[in-house]
Amino acid sequence: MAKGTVHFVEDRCKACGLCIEFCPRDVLEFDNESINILGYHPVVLTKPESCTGCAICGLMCPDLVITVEKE
Amino acid sequence: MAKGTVHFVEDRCKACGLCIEFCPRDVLEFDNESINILGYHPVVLTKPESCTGCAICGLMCPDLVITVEKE
Amino acid sequence: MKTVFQKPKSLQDNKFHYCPGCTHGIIHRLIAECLDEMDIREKTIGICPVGCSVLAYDYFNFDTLEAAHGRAPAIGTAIKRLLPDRFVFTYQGDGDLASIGMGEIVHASLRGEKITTFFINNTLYGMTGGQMAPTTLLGQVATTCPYGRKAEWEGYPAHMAELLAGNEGAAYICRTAVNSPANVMKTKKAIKKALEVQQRGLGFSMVEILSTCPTNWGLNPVEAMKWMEDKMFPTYPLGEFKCVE
Amino acid sequence: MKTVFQKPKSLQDNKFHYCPGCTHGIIHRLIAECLDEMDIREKTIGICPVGCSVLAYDYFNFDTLEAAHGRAPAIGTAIKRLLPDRFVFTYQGDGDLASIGMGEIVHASLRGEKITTFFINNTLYGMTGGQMAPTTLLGQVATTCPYGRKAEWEGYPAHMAELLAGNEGAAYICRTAVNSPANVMKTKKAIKKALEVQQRGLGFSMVEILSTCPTNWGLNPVEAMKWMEDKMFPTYPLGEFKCVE
Amino acid sequence: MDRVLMKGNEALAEGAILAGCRGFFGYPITPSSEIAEYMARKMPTIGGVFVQAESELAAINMVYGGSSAGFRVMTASSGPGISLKQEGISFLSEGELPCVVVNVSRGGPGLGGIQPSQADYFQATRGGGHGDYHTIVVAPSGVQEMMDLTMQAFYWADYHRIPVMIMLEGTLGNLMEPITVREPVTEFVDKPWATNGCKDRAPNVMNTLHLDSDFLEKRNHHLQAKYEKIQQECKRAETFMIEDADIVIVAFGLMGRIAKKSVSEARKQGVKAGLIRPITLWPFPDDVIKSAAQTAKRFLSVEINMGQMIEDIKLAIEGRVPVEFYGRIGISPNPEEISRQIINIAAREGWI
Amino acid sequence: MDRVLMKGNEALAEGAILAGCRGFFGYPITPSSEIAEYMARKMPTIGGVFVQAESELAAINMVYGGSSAGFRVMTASSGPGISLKQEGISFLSEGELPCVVVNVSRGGPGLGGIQPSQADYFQATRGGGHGDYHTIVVAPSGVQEMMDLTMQAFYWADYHRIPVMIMLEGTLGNLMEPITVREPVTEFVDKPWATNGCKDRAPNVMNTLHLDSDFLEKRNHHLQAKYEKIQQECKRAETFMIEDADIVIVAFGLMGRIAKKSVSEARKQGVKAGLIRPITLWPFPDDVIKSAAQTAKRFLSVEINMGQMIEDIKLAIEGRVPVEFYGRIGISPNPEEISRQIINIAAREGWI
Amino acid sequence: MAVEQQILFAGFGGQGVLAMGQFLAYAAMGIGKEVTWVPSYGAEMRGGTANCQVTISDEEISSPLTENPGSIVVMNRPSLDKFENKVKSNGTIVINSSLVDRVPEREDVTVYQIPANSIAEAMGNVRGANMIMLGAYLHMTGPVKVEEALEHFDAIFKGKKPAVIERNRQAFMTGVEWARNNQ
Amino acid sequence: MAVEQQILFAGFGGQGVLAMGQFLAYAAMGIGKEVTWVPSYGAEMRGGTANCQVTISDEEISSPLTENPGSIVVMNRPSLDKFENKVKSNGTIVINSSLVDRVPEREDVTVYQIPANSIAEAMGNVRGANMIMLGAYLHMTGPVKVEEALEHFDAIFKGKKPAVIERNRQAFMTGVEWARNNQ
Ligand SMILES: Cc1ncc(C[n+]2csc(CCOP(=O)(O)OP(=O)(O)O)c2C)c(N)n1
Ligand SMILES: Cc1ncc(C[n+]2csc(CCOP(=O)(O)OP(=O)(O)O)c2C)c(N)n1
Ligand code: SF4
Ligand code: SF4
Ligand code: SF4
Ligand code: SF4
Ligand code: SF4
Ligand code: SF4
Ligand SMILES: [Mg+2]
Ligand SMILES: [Mg+2]
Repeated sequence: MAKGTVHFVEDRCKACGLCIEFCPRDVLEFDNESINILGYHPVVLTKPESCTGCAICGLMCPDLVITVEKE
Repeated sequence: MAKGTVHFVEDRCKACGLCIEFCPRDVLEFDNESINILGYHPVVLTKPESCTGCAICGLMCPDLVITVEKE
Repeated sequence: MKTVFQKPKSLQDNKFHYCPGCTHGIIHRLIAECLDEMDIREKTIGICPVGCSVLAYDYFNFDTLEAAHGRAPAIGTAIKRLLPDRFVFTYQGDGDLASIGMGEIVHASLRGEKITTFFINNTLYGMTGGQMAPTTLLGQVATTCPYGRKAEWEGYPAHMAELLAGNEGAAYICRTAVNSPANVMKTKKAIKKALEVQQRGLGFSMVEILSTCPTNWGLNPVEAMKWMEDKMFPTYPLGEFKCVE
Repeated sequence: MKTVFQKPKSLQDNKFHYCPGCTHGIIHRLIAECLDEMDIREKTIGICPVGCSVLAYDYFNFDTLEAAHGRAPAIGTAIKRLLPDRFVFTYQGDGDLASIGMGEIVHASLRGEKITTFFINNTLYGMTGGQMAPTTLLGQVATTCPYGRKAEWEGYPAHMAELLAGNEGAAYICRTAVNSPANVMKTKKAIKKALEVQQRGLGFSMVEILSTCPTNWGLNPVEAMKWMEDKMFPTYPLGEFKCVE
Repeated sequence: MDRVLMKGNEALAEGAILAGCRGFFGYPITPSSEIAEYMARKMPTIGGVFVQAESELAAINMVYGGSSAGFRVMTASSGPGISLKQEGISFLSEGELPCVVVNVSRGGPGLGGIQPSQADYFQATRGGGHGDYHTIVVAPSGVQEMMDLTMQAFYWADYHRIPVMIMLEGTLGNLMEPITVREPVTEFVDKPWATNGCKDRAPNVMNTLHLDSDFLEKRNHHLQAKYEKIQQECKRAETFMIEDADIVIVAFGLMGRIAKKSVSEARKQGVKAGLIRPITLWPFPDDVIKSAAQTAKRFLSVEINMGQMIEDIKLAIEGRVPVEFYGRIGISPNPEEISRQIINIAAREGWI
Repeated sequence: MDRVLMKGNEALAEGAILAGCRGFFGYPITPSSEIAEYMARKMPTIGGVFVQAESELAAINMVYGGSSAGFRVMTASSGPGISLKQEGISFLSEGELPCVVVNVSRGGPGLGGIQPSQADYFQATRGGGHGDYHTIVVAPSGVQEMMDLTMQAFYWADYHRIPVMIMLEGTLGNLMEPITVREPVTEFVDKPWATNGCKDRAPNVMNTLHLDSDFLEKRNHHLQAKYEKIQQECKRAETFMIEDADIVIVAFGLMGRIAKKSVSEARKQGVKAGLIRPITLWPFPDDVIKSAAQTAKRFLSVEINMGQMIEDIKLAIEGRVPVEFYGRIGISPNPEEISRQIINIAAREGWI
Repeated sequence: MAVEQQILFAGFGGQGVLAMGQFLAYAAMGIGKEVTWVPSYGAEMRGGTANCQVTISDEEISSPLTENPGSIVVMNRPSLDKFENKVKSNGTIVINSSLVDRVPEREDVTVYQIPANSIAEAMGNVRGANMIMLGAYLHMTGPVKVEEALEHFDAIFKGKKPAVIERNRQAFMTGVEWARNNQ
Repeated sequence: MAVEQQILFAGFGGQGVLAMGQFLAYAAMGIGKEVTWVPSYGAEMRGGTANCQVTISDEEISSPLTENPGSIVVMNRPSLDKFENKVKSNGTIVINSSLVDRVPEREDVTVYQIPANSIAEAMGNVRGANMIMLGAYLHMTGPVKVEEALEHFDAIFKGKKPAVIERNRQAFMTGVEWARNNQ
């Protein structure tokens, strides 16, 4: 299985949850600990080892928060 | 064959010729002798005996010049 | 002898201002005959367009309004909604309905307004002197397409009956012509049917009627009838496009 | 590691003002990606509507105009005619395109203007606070149909893709959605195809894109995606309605 | 009567319903949409008609139809939408069709913004449409007036057979304050001219086409005579402390009300200030202005625009007293801002 | 130069082409349609674009697009059609988009008639659309001016980034007289702001939405400053025998030219009459009026409407001299009619 | 003030009345005069009456309109009825006597009667009545001489087919001829 | 002149700032005062800041707007930054200290700090921060007394579900309670 990773422009995340919903590997979650500049709990990658770099999160993110890298 | 006749409000006739064109009995013609108030040669019934009262002339007259009677 | 053909009551006794052989006159009469036969003259409100038939209020013998160019369906909408037991029709040319009034007619049909539209398609703007209309045929010359209408430049003819028939709110959509006695009779039937659709509250109804403009076509009235058949019928086939029962 | 997904060049680096989960953002990105891939950013002129995407000029990274409500196709017509080698697109909501702008879009398609329209159908007026649009579903509640849209009162939903596909000037007409990764990919393909149709000068092209408005639907963004599939798809089937080759 | 806390836009809509308005035709636009939304909720419950038109053009023409059918009808819009209605308003004027058109103004020109504005004064008072016509224009300054002037507007519309425009800043539409809700109107003007079916009478025609120039001229003289009558009868203004005023502020709408406070403030500071608040913008209350000009030393027109009503003030004053202008755009000036302005003038002129 | 017999409307259209107009977008309406028809014939032969728009709204928005793309563009209409363009004109004004809008006026209000009219004066000079804006308005009085002022209009439009309206009575559009055809314009103002593709530069944006009130206010001040500059630079008027005039006629357009004959006639009868013919209606040549008011005893505004320009005259004169009005509707008064009017006034005032 | 002549042509729409005025305007320009031509439309859109005014002068023309033309050329009865009283004292009325079944009542004007339609029918060019009228009118009293007008004939009809120009010239000359013989 | 109080409520859109002002307006009307409530929208269409001004008086209110309110109730930091300097001398600033991480710099005003969000989270009603704030504010310095406001509570929420009214009342009372204990 391919290996990938995702980066977030944290302060742009509006916590819509679409990336979480559509990630096939269930590796994303809201970070309930932090609040970003917009007042939301931004998304973080919780299981970096499982991310395949499929880019579906980026595809579904309406706010260009996510950059995806792949090996 | 049914017998009919037609009456014209002569001064309304614009000599468009549609009644003449569509009369199945060819009994209508322009009256080249007279000029009506609008400056046209109005239509007249030339062969009253052949008119069947089919009312096609009336149907096709755009200017409500014609009244048709039938026996 | 008994009178088998005469002026209907729903028309006033005024001379039409139309050019010789212009079939606006035939269509006025057919509408009036239908209203007489349905005995609804006193319950009818007609909305006249801006176009050669702008003076139709001088001819119809019932309540009428003169609309701003293209807006008759909006006016009709309000009247019918406020007076649902009246008969409301719009009488519109192709410039009026298919060009400036496109939004209003599409929306009246989408909303299923219980009004009837008589759409007089003579392929150009008669009143203003023969400019191109959305319905001008490809190749046809008009003052604003002096080199003949080319799809590349001026686009394609609008098929209003087909276009509106696709809208769910449209209950009856039909295209007829007034180029022959048979077609005039068919047009009358369609007019009657459209008004009955309104009476039964089924939705929006429209009869598109192919009509002549001898003056701006540069033809005499008899030639114009032939031209309609030869040139217009291929682009604008006659028939019912929608008939909700 | 190589970057497989990032912001396209045809977008500026500005935060969108859209509500959380609003799919206007996805669509902006898809358009930008296609322009990047076709390498036509510098030859593109985008026309933004009045609607939630009124500020799209702050996001697109190429020449843009802000149109009066509904008039983008008229503006696009002039630009494309005067600059035939440029790419011109309009980006329009359902209020903008299907209500006030009905005349302009129908005529742009009739004339076969070689422009591309991205039509964002979210079933209501997002920007002004959730009023009914011509595309509001039957039964759906909006602030101006507070009792739910009834065909009897508010008429039937407008099917713009179907309506325009009937016009000869329309070369490519397609309806897609952005409710799932697969549909987002399909939407991107359709956008690309529409731009290629423009490139080849085939005529008018439009992609109707079903989009969410979580805010005015009163749903969270994930629910909104489901609602689109459950409620909108039956009324607005996806697919290509016209594809001239 | 019990007082009810109401928003301006709601009070206006409710006032229309109380006045017997049974047809509302509108197209949403901020900051006017609340009026349509109110009507969408209410009309179906009282047997009235609400139609969301496909455009402002369709809406104003629905008003044309509804009014011609004999009903009290209304539309509401703002800025660009009001511009789109200009053809229709010209038609309604010549058709002498009573109706009420609401302009909840926003900042312009162009798409502008949704901020409070009075920049449509010229459009409203000079007729933004083609031809010689006027509509009555009223400018409420508070929520009670939103209701009361709306009811008055419907009366004037029917009585004079004229479109009446209600013009207000967006802020006033959103303003809440307690008001007394009025009794529904029960007496209406007859409309024998209505095109509602010609049973038992000759057909009625609603027409604005006059190809004969003599007749066109006659029609225009007829309209003009009506406009003169209205100018006799309908001018309205509120005045405040103008009797001994050195400086008279002229301001309308919510702006006028705000300026009242500025006048009080200026008085406290020893400046003899006064206020004229035109309630009708057309006909413009030039009589009040004229008579104030006999004693005042200076006028100050305060508007949320670049200076429009000032022309009417000048036309009324005919050069007898200088008229100055203070204007903001996209914002209602605060009372403090205006009183500063008044005091500055007073200081400059050596009155204090 | 050879003289050519030309119709006013044709001279205007040809003038536009000579000025480099390469886009015409219009919708037919009497009495303006000839301009569109001329363009439909000519544009394809010179690589220009003619589009018969589906409506006046579409046409003015095509003008918006074409102008924003950097081209000299034009539209023409009349009465109801001009009203429909008001939203677009407001947008063009705020977008500072150069263009020419022709109003071949007809009688109103409503559908009115196709007779000559000047009843759209207020609409043209006060902005019939929403918001604070002005367009330059020029009023030619003969066929040569139809060509020349059209060329001037295109220049001003580009130079000041402003829509320019050409307003004329229908009669003038149909008037034929010999004129000298001008040379084509070869120098053009740069348009770095054009939205024509961002190759080798940052993207351009053509926008009129300003949600931030501070910025909206700034924009309005910017426009206002421009309008003041134009008022400095662009006022134009023809004067005729005003130096010693007791009575000064003010009339514009073909009407102004007709009035010239009336003035000559009145002089023959011993009345010291003079004429001011405003060539620009906005900016209004108030300077000429003001200075004439220092010597004249009376002004007479002659208009084909119910009295509109008279307000501008009064605003210029500020009450120093009485201003009277003579107006007709739907007809250009004959010179004899006006000279009778002048002589009556002179007799009444005891000058003869 | 320079000599200024104002002529009104009036008739039914379709009688070529506007063209008569334009012809005269072209001819006047051809001989270096200042000239204006201005049509006026009746209330009706079609049918109805049509008329135009031509002003010819040696100097700049201020008003192309007048209430009282020096001459009127009337092609039908309603035009005579409408304009007879407008003609200036000592002016001229030229009448198409084929369609006008009365003579003017005015005694202070010169009247010419030309049976234009009869002549036209006789020469087999029914649509040529206006050119016949014009030829006769110019010969009898016109502000432009026949020879001068003929010099500019081709220019006036520029763009028209040669056959059309020829037909018009013949009609025009027939009018001139008739006037020569009947004056 | 009668005593006129002007209060500005400000915060993020979504914090229920407009509702706070409306509540106060209803309550003030309930006790027979003249009152106006006027919202002001920021440049942004959504998100952004929201604020409203309430004016309460014994007499007719001329201006519902003011540059210098007597009190401000600020629900977030940007609002404090924006309005701190606008408050009248000797005025009052009421701060939602949960979201405002600084104290006012002004020395000529009375400051109240209420950790409204923390209290709300503690009581398990995160959306109740505005009512908590209002309760505390009224208790401490409000132009309408808590008891008077409570009398009109049902009227103010007319049309809302009983559960909603109850939830609001609880939050309001929690705010009052907190103020009692912390003053
Ligand atoms: C707003 C507006 N635009 C344009 C016109 C000018 N106008 C009058 S009739 C007409 C077109 C008429 O054509 P059509 O509707 O086809 O009717 P027809 O004369 O052919 O019967 C136009 C453009 C107008 N009166 N109003
Ligand atoms: C002429 C005019 N009418 C109305 C408006 C107000 N308005 C702004 S956006 C909008 C509708 C937007 O809805 P839609 O096009 O569906 O876009 P969305 O916000 O849903 O993306 C309206 C009616 C306007 N700005 N101009
Ligand atoms: S790249 Fe794929 S697997 Fe990785 S987080 Fe995004 S959606 Fe999940
Ligand atoms: S899709 Fe984007 S905005 Fe939405 S939660 Fe994920 S990262 Fe945040
Ligand atoms: S009734 Fe029939 S037969 Fe008689 S004239 Fe008419 S068409 Fe001919
Ligand atoms: S159809 Fe009518 S108008 Fe035409 S020629 Fe016959 S009678 Fe005359
Ligand atoms: S112009 Fe054409 S449509 Fe109009 S009346 Fe004449 S023939 Fe009929
Ligand atoms: S209102 Fe709807 S369409 Fe507009 S940004 Fe919010 S979610 Fe998107
Ligand atoms: Mg037509
Ligand atoms: Mg939408």
